[in-house]
This record gives sequence, structure tokens and C-alpha cells, in this order.
Amino acid sequence: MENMVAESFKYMVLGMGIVFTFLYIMVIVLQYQAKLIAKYFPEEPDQPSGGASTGLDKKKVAAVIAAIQHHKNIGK
Amino acid sequence: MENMVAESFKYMVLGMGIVFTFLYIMVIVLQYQAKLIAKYFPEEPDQPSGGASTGLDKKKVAAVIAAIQHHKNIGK
Amino acid sequence: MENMVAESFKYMVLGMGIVFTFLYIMVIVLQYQAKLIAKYFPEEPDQPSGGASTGLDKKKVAAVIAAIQHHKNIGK
Amino acid sequence: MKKSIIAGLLLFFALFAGQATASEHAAAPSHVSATAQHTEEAEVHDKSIWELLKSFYKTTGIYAFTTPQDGVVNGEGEEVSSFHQTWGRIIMIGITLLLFYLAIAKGFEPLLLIPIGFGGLLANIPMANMTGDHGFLGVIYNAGIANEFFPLLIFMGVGAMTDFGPMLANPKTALLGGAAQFGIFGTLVGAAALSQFTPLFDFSLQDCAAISIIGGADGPTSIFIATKLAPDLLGAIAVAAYSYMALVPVIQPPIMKALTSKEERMIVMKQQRKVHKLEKLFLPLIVLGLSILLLPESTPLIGAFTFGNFAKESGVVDRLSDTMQNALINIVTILLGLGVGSKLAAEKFLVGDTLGILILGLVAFAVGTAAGVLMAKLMNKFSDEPINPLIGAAGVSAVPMAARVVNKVGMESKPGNILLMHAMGPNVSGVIGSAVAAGVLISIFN
Amino acid sequence: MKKSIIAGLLLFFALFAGQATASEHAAAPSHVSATAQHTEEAEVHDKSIWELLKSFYKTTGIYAFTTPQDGVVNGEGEEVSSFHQTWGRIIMIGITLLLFYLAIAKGFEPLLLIPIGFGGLLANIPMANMTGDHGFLGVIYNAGIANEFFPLLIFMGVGAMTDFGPMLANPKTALLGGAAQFGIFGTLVGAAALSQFTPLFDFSLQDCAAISIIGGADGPTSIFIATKLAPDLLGAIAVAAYSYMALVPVIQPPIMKALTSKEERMIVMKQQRKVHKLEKLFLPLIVLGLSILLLPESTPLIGAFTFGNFAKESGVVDRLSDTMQNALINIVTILLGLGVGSKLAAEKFLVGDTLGILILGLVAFAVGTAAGVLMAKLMNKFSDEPINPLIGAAGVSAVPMAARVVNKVGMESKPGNILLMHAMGPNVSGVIGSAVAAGVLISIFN
Amino acid sequence: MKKSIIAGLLLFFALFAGQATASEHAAAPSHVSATAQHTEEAEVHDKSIWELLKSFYKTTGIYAFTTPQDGVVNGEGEEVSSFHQTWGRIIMIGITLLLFYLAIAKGFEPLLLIPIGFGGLLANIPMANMTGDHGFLGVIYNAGIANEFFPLLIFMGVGAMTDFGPMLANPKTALLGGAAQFGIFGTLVGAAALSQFTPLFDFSLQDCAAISIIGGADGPTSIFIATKLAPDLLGAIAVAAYSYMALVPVIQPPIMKALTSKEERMIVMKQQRKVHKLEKLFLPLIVLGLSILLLPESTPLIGAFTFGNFAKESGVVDRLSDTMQNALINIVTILLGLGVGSKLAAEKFLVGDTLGILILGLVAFAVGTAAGVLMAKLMNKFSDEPINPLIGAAGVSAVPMAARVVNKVGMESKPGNILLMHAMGPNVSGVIGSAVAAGVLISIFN
Ligand code: NA
Ligand code: NA
Ligand code: NA
Repeated sequence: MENMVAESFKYMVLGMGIVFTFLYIMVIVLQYQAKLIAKYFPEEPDQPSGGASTGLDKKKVAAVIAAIQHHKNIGK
Repeated sequence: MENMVAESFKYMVLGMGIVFTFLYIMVIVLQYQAKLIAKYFPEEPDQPSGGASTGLDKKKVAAVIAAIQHHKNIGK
Repeated sequence: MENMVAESFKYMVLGMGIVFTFLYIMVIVLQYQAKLIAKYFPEEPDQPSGGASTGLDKKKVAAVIAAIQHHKNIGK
Repeated sequence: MKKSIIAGLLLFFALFAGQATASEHAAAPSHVSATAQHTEEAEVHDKSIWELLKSFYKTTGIYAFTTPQDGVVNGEGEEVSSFHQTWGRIIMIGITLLLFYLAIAKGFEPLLLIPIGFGGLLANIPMANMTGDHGFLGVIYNAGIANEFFPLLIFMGVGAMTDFGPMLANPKTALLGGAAQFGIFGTLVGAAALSQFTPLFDFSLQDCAAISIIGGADGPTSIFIATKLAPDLLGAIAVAAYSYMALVPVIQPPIMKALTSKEERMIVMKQQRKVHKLEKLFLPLIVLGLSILLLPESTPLIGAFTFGNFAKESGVVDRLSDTMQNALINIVTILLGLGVGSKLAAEKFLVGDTLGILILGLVAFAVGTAAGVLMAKLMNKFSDEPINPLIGAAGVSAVPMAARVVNKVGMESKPGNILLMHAMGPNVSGVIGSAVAAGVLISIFN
Repeated sequence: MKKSIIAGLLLFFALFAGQATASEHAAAPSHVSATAQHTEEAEVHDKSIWELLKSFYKTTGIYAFTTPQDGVVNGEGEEVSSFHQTWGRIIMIGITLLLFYLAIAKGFEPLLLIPIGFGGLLANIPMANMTGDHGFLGVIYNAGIANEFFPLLIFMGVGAMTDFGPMLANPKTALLGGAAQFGIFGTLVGAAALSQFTPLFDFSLQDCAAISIIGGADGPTSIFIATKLAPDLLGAIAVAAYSYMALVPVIQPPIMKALTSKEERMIVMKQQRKVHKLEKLFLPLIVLGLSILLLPESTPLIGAFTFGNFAKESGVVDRLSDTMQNALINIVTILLGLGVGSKLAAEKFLVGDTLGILILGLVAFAVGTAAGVLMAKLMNKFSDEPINPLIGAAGVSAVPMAARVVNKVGMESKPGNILLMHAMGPNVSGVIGSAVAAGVLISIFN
Repeated sequence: MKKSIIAGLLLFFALFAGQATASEHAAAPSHVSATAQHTEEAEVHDKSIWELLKSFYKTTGIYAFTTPQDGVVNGEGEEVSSFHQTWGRIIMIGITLLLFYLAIAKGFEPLLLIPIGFGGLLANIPMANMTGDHGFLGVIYNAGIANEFFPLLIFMGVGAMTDFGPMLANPKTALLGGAAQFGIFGTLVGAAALSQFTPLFDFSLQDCAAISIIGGADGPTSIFIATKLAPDLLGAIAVAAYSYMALVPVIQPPIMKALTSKEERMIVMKQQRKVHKLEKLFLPLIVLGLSILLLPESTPLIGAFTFGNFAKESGVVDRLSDTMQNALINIVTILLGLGVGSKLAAEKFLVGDTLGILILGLVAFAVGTAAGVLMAKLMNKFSDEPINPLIGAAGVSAVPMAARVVNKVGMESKPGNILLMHAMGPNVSGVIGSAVAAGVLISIFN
């Protein structure tokens, strides 16, 4: 019981150390990766965000456009 | 065995009594609630029915309309 | 151990025999069924293929057309 | 063409048969003989391909249907009689085909009758043992039906699909959903009397209770109660409940017309008031609160139902409410149907009790309809506002079919008299009513 | 109208009461007396319908709330005190209603607070025993929470919904998602100290760890860790975690403003570069690879999360990714919420520890926010490119609420300074950060 | 910038390291040392932060990959060799990355190879023990694969997606789906022979059967049979089955061209007749009926498949059929893939048998293709209507890839000769054919 604070303190040091080490290595790797990819795959840059559901939206839009075309053809 | 009918009869009385008591109290509470709500929240009356899936329909219609707009803009 | 090949060979004969028997009877039944149905239910012939998701598509198209109509009416 | 194929097949068989006969040690493709073979491993016998075919024949369904064996057990380890192995299974397969016909050609509650029917078809396949603990249907049954979980999930989805607006617009019509529960309790007494005093039936009181819940005209409630009180009767009760719910347009109109005059059927009801969305929001909490105070035993059913309804009416968790109404309820419906169908195995279904259940269920349904109509007539006598007695018939629940039938019968007497929304009040209160009745039965018998 | 209904009901009761009194052997509609009745089968007593009503009264919730009994046990067989049977349950029901109010009227994380709240409501119903092994909530808890499965499925769905683009555009802001985890570890020390040196709390080190994870501002991670390290505290930890995540717009702004000058809050950040889709594709594999190399104990959480993200970014399994983001996560959210709610039973929640958890959780949240802001200030000092310190607050995760709050506070100081995308970097890295922190805690305590 | 961050991190560590050294009693963050610490509670030792780091190092994956330990066991309690702890896991992780590459860049059956690959990645993480009974993958495996439930649900969904129209339009092409099953049975003989007479393989007859089913080119059937007959080979069999199904455009064309002349490949087939919807409705019942009569052991697979197809063709349960084809099959695909992936753990996959399985699977696939083509040539000789022998290759199933390949190869010989619909007949009958073959194997070996 008497060592709870000391123990928890060590865990804090250890924990924050690991979290930072993890993220820091990740940052280094990601920066390096970005350079490599920019060098070897210069084409097809993507928008920085919002790529989540565009696949679906594109499909929907395509379906709608097709339907509209269909509708127009019927209408003629 | 001989008392099955008697027992079931009691259960019937009890059961119908509870069902009616339940629904009767519910009716009283609902009528009272309606008055209270009409008094303190007079705004936003809702249609008595059909509210089930309008959210979805609205979204769909909105998507379709947006797609149509998009299509028209492309068409220009 | 020594009889594995012999056993497996028998299983092969048996297996291919059953598979063919199964499919052959199926073919006979299906051909007979086709004749019966053509005789007693001559109406409503269906397309030979692609019936998988037309229900959905029809619904979608209907929804879209409805939405377009709605949109047009609003637009007026 | 055909002849040449047959010739080819025969050639194929003959070819291999010759070779196979030459091989020294042949295998027998069945459990039993496979075991036997291991013990006789030392022996060398010359089994031709024809013997192989003969031993294969013993593993076919044709053999099983025509040659009943002693000691055949079902998924629960109970012995299956000769009749149930042969004609019993054939009759049951015929019954499931009939269910398909009714579901597809007649539109009888197909969402449940097709999975239940198919489950029943699978349950009657000899040797496949699909209702066993490791079988397709057995896994489903143990995962969600034995513990009464699936019916609650269905009820949650039904709650999320139910609009209590019409009931809130005219709360006192909710009492009609109570009167119709006389179908349950009246039948309970009748079934007990017939079991006690006649040789027709021989049900225990608990069985009677499970059967009479069919009068509640509510599928998940019936399955929930049957699983709890009389699991062996589950198949017949579920089939009866859904069949009679599907038969509402056939069963109810004659009763409704017999108990009302043409003048009564022509009564026009006042247009419904608008309902505030807060009333809808509080309703599930009020219903649950009442069931907590009066009948905690009913809260599994009412809790699941009101959770679905509350999620819908809260308006802030639409994605959950949509999932309850679609993906979740559909998945559970498929599984529930297959699992319930496992109780259509011949040895469970083709017993004397089943006929009794079908008869009593029909009586329960009819009595509930009549009680609803009579109560509506009574209420009309004492009410300031006119009440068309037909709407009482919707109190059995069977949402929304019963309300549609009321509307149709009303229109027959007076074209243009739209009773649909007025009937939806008793209709949805009937769901609450039968859940309360189920709570009473659980509190008594469980 | 009303009077006539009351008259009718009384008539109905009186009618049957008379007849019932005449019957010889009456039944008692409750478990206890049903047993008694069997033993006294021989006796003949004249029980009137009023006695039947009286014995029914003992099965009502009203009776249970007002008349605590000895020996009442909960779903886990632990005895429930008189207080917890009566006022305890009533208070808890009040708390669940408060959660509904917050979810609906205030928009507090309704997707989880409504299922959790409803689960809590059901868990506090007397006699229904829904948290037992065969109860509605107990079945759910055992199926997916006791084995920590549901939080992982949620995390998988969250992974499929997360776009790491903003973090990839400016990777070094990911460090802010690390600093904010000081909320976890700082609170761990604080909680240990207060438990050791003051009579305020009396938590074990393991409890402290489970509580401090609230500072990670990540719901599924909190539930995962609580289930593993301190299942009895699960209810309070889950409620605290989601409540504080919902309270981000209230808790964070004062801390953010107190720690930054107006000039700092006005800093405009450079527009983000475009991110190649291959960077997004490799990211989940890099994150998982690092966690395999450094901290295998974190891989259940990070594995599920990166699986979802990888499925999304692969672009070839859209139907699976869509299902993870919709049907699957919705179904699991409903079940997880109900199951977690089962830990809101009065005897679990209304204990001294809960207040401590709520206080420590709040502290953890605030400390995490502060640590993030301070780290951002430090980075801004040493960085070549300007970093607005506000974005540090988004490091706690609470995606995307915290990033939105950053944006709002930034706009207050300098209208038009859109920080949203800049804050999303720390925000999503905060999810990784707290999963890593969780891995450390598991590796220490499990 | 970078330097300053490194400086900051060092400062942070140094700061705490100093303070931590001062504290009296240090903790060891690992299971083993945590236990040790309890027993030595009395001792007071001065462990610096560096020692803490050192003991943390022993919990990292780096340590586990480089320092194999004795007595490490997998989820099933079997000891894992040094090789499988180190290079084995690394090789397997490389293989899963290869699967991702094939799935994403080459489009190889991504819907299953991505979940299977990710499951395999997770299964090879040291210390996380995800394949254990309480691990993420272990929970999934036990819930739905060990009991063979998930493959049946997939098969149900596949049934709901299958259109038998092309087969009904020209039923006799269904025989081609039978001929292709020679891939299964021929390989069974070959594998038995090689196991018996050569030192290359050493499979039992049961293993041979489980492996040869790869020739059926049907994923769920392969998983179902492998789980039943040889669960230890499940990982390799599933990977082989899906990989070869994905490789159809590579494996089949050379075989097809080698066995046919250009004239044969140019044969134009008669346009298909229209199929009545009742034919489609009855088809699943006919197929199930035949399998009940001839081979009840095949009815779990064929029952699930025909249930899905019947639900679709009934036209009255579209919401169930849509759910089978979408939400349900997607959810089960995710879980099935992860669960099967758990068998890609190094100690299960990197064994001599795997290479044998991959080789035999490829042979089975090729033999099935050849048998289908040869049978089609034979049928063309005897048939009144011309049959293009290429369509025989589609008899292996691998729906609809094999039919597309047939179409492509046909177009190469004669542009405009569209064989797609003609090939769909053998293609879907190949699914039935391999399910029947599976039933035979179950009836023999189970
Ligand atoms: Na009812
Ligand atoms: Na976090
Ligand atoms: Na096949």
C-alpha cells in the first residue's frame, strides 16, 4: 500500500515515455514515407481529407444520373 | 387436476383486471400529459401519424435533388 | 496405409457417380418442369438472366423518378 | 441426346466398376460401416463396386424414408418413432410446402412463414441432424431462442417501427386493446375446462397458458411465452400465431359483421387531433414506468419494445433506430424463423397436441376479436364522441393488418368512411395489452 | 365518459369477484405461493378474489420499491441491500432519465448515452432480473462485453470511419496526441496518492488505472480497459467517459483560454499539403507494425482499429468497409450500450467509488487538455512553422468534437482562422495515443 | 525542428528518470515480474528507471521476435517452437503483406483475402495471444467457425445472390458442373497415392479429402469441409482455395487452349430461351429435394444455399433477401475472414503440409478445369445443338470469374462470340456439384 504513489509514478514515466516514443517513431516513419512516395509515385495526389465515403457518393450520383438519363429517354 | 378450471378462471379475472387497470391508468396519464404539454409547449404540433421514416425519405430526396442540380450544372 | 489408394479410388468412383447421378436427375426434372410450366402457365415469361437485383433497381429508379417529378413540381 | 448421356454415364460406371472390383480392400461410405471396417482391418474381402453402391444406398434419404430404424434419436436425444421417421417426415415436408404456397401465392406473413417453413423443411431431413447441438438449426436455436433473446430483439425492432400517434390522438380507444385480450384469458379457461372435463385435450395449465397467448395476435410475444412455458409446443404455437395473423382478413370480418348492425358499422368518427412530438417521446417511458410499477414480469417484453420506440422518437439516434428497423430485425427474423422451424420436426409437430393448439388458437383469435367489438359497442353507448364498434376488432394487434381489415369492412358499409387511423389506436394498444397479458402469465406460471 | 368507464371496470371486477369467491380452490399468482400451494394441495381454503389481488400486489413493482426484502440477490448472486432495493433503484431511474434529457435536449453523445441509459433503466427494475445470466441484459453482457469483444468491433468501425489525411499532412502534430495522454498517467498518480494518503478514496492501483483511462477520451478504449481491469466499475467509468466526451464544449474552452494568450490563439497555420493515397494505405500497417514491435499488448485495440482503417483505405472492399461503418457498428452500439447499462444497477453504481470516479475522470480530462495545449505551446516555440496551441487540446481524441471546439475557440479570437483540419491531426493521433496508453496499462496490470 | 523534438524527449525522460530513481520501490511492468514482486514484497531494492526500461524491453515485440523462449504456447495450448516464434512469425507477416498486395494491386478476391490476411497478421503477433479462447480471433473462431456456422451463412447469402436463369435455360450444361468435380476426386486419388508411395507427402485419407475439395473452387464449401475433416489445415486450405479462385484468369486459359482446337473455341451457341419465373422458384426446392433423397449429408450446405435462393426467388421477402445479400453476408465475411486468418499462425501454417496443400490444390484446380473442358467436348460430339467446349471450364464454379474467363477466351478466338451466359449454366451448377461432392466426403469421412 505504501508504495502505490511511487509505483504509479514509475508507470507514468514509463507510459508517457512509451506513448511519446511510439508517436515519435511514427512521425519519423511517416515523414520518410511521404518523401519516398512523393519520389517514386508522383502521380495521383489525393485530397488531404474527406475521402471517407466518396466511393458511395460517386456510385449514388452515377445511379441517379443514369436514372435521369433513363427517365429522359422514356420521356421522349 | 380437478381445480384447473377454477384456477384458470381466477387467472382470467386477475389477468383481465390487470390488463384493464394498466391500460386505464395509461389512458388517464396520457390524457393528463396531453393537457400539460398543450399548456406548456404549445408550439410544434406534429402530424398524428406517418412520422416513421420521413427522416430517411427527406435525406434521399435531398440527395437526389442535389444530384440533379449537380447533373444540371455538369450538363451546362 | 497400404489400401489408401484403393480406397480413395473407390471413393472417386462413388463420388463422381453420385455427382453425375444427382445432376443428371436434376437435368431431367428441370427439363420436364420446363415443359409442364410452359404448358400450364404460358404467360409471364421472364428474361433468361440478370434477374438478380432488378427489384432493387426498379425501386431505386422509381424513387428517383418520383423525386424528379417532385423536384420539377417544386421548380415550377 | 438423352440416350447418349445415359450411355455415357453407364460406360463411366462400368469402366470404374471393373477396376474397382479388382482392388483388394474396399471402403464403406457410412458411419456405421466405417467403424466396422476399422475393427475388421485385418480381414481382406473382395467388395465390388456394386456392394459399395449398396452400402451407399443405406446412407440415402430414400432408404431412410422407406426403412425406419430402431434407436434413431433427434437433436435432443429423444427416440424417434417409425412413423415419425417415415410418413411423419413426409407429411411435415408437405406441410412446409403448403406454408410456402400460402406465403408466396396468398401473401400470408411471408417474412416469418418462409424462414419458419424452410427451417421446418431442414428439420425433417433424415440423418442430417440439423436440429442437434452442432447442426445448423441447433446452433441458431441455442444462440438466440432457448434464451428468449431473439424475440426480444424483434420486439425492439417492432417498437422502432411503431407510431403511437393514433393512440395518443384518442387515448381511450386504447381500452379496446385491453378487451381483445379476453381472447387470451377466455381461451385459457376454455382450454383448461376441455382438458379437465373432456378427453379431447389433455393440456397442463401451463400449456394452456402458452397456447392461449395465440389470441394476443402477436408473433414475438407468442414465441417468447411458448419458449418460456412450453418449449415443446413452440413449433405449433408459432405456426398457429403467424398463420392466424395472416388470416385476419378471413377470420375477422364475419365476426365483426355478426356482432354489429349496419348502422353501427356506418358510424363516422371525429377527425383526430394533432399529437405533440413530446407526447410521443414520453409515451414509451410512461408505458415502461407503468409496467415497472404494476407488473415487473412484463418488462423484458415491454422494455425491449419501448426501447425501440424511444430510440425512434428521441430523434437523436436515427442510425440506431434505422438499424433496429432494418438490418438487425431482418437478420434476427431470418435466424428466429429458422430456429423456430426446427420445432417443426415431425416428432415434435405431428402429435395430438398440435391439432388442439390449432383449434384453441383459432378460438382465441375469434374470441379476442369478438371481445374487442363488444367492448367498442359498450364504449360507444357511454361515450360522448361516437365510436365505430368495428375498431374494437383491431384491438387484437396483428399490426397493421387488423386495422386495414377494419377500414375495409367500414368502407363496405359506408364508402369514404376511413377508419384506418382510428383503428390504429386499438391496434397498437393491443400490442401493449398482449405484452401485459404475457407478463401476467409469466408471473403466474414461471 | 370517464365515470362510465370506471363504473364499467368496477362492475367487471365485482362480477367476477363474486363468481371467483364461489370457486373452491384459488390460485396464488406468484412464485413463492405457487410453491406453497403445491405442498398444501390437500387443504381446501376459501380465498376470495380480494386475497388473490393482495397476493398479486406482492408481485408489483410498487410493493418491491416500498418493501425491501432480505436475501434479494442480483444477477451475479450478490445480495442487494435495502437501500439499493428501494431509494437506490429510484435514484438510478432518475439518473437514467437525466441521461436521456442530456442526450436528447443537449445532444450529449446520444448514440451511446441512450442505449446505456435504457440499459440502466432496465437493470433497476425489481424482480425482472434482467442482468441475470438468462436476462435480456445478462445475455448481451456475456455474449460480447465480458469477453471484451464488442468494444473491439466498435473500434474496428471507428477505424473504418477515420480519415488520417490531416495527420499525414502534418505528422509532427501527432505528438500532441501523445501529450494529451498525460491526462491518463497524471491522474493515475493523483488517484494513487489520494487513495494512499487521504481517506477520500480507497482505490487499488488497478482501479486507479481503469479510472484514469477516462482521460483518454475514448469510449471503446475505456470500456475495454474497465472490463479487463475493474469490471465492477464499468458502469461508472463508461458513463463518465461518454459524459465528459459529450461535455468537451463545456470543459475544454476555459482551460484552453487560461493557458494561451490571445496572440497565440490567433496564430494562423500553413495550409496543409496534399496527401498521397498510398500514404493513407500504408498508415494502418505502420501503426500496427509499431505496436507489434513496441507493445504487443496494445494490439487487440490497435489491431481492430487499423483493420477497419485498412479495409477502408484499401479501396477494394467497400462493401465490408461500409458494413463496418453502418450495420455492424450500429448493431454493436445498441448491444454494447444495453450491456454496459446493466452495470448501472443501483447496487453497482450507487457506491462511494462512483463519486470518486466521476471526479477523477473529470480531472483526467482536464489534465489531458492542459497537457495537450502546453505541449503545443512548446512545439510552437521550437517549430519552423507556426503551430496554434489550441490544437493541442484536440489531442485528447473525442473525435471529432474536440477538433470542432478548437475550431470554434480559434474563430472567436480571429474570425476566419479555420483550424478544423489542423486540429484533426492531433485528434486522430489521440486515438492512437490512448490505445497505446491502454496497452501500457494492460501490460502492467493484466 | 527534429533536433529540438529529440532534445525535448530526452529532457522529459531525464527529468523523470532522476525522480524515479529516488523512489524506493520500483515496479516491473510485466506479468512474470509482477508475480515475482509480490513474493519479494519485503525486499527493498533500488531499481532505476533504466532497469524499468530494461524490464519493459522484455515485453516488446522486438524482444519476442529476437529471443525465443521455451514453453511459449499458442491459443490451443500447444508449444510453439523457436523457429515459429521468430523467423516463422516474420515470414508469416510477410505472407500476409503479400496477400494484401495481391488483393489490392491485383484484385485477387479481396473480400476474403483482406480479412483472412489481417487475421493472419494478428495471429502472428507475439504475446498478444489473439487466437486464445479470450482473444479477438479466438472468440470469433469459437463463435462461428468451430461449429461450421459462418460458412453456411455465407452460402445462404451466395444462394440469395445466385441467378439460376442461365442454367435453367439450358439444363444439360449442368452436367459440366459435375465433370469439373473430377478435380476433387481425381486429386483425392493422386494425393492418396503420393502419400502412400512417395516420401513427398504424408497425408491421411481424411486430410487428402479436405485438401482435394480445393478443386471445387468454392470458398465456403472448402472452409466447411476443412473445419469438419482437418481443422489444422484450415488456414492453408482457405488461402489456397481463395488464391486459386482469384488466379482463375491465369490458371485456366492455358489448359482450355491446350485441350481445344481453334475451331472448337469458335463454336457459336444457340441463343438461350426465356425462363419462366416459376422455374426459378421451384429450382431450389428441386435441388434440395434431390439432395434429401440422395445424399442427406450434403443438406447443411445445400439447405443453406437453397434457402437463400428460395428467399430471393419467392419475391415476397425482399427485405430478408436483401439482408442476406448485404448486411448479413458482409458481417459474416468480416468475421469468417478474421477467424480463418487465425489459422495462419506460423506454427499452424509454416509446416511441411502447407506446401503439399498448395501444390495439390493447384493440381485439383487444373484437373477440374480439364475435366470440364473434356466433358464439354464429349457432349458436343453427341449433342444436337453445338456446345462450345470452353464453357466446360466454368464448371469448377468460382462464380462468376470462371464464366468471364470463358467469355474472354472465346472472344479471343472469335470476336463477338459472347459465351458469358452460356458459361453461367455450368458455373452455377458447379456450385451444386461441389456441394454434392462435399456431401459425399462428409458421408464417407465424418
Ligand atoms: Na395483442
Ligand atoms: Na485519446
Ligand atoms: Na465447384
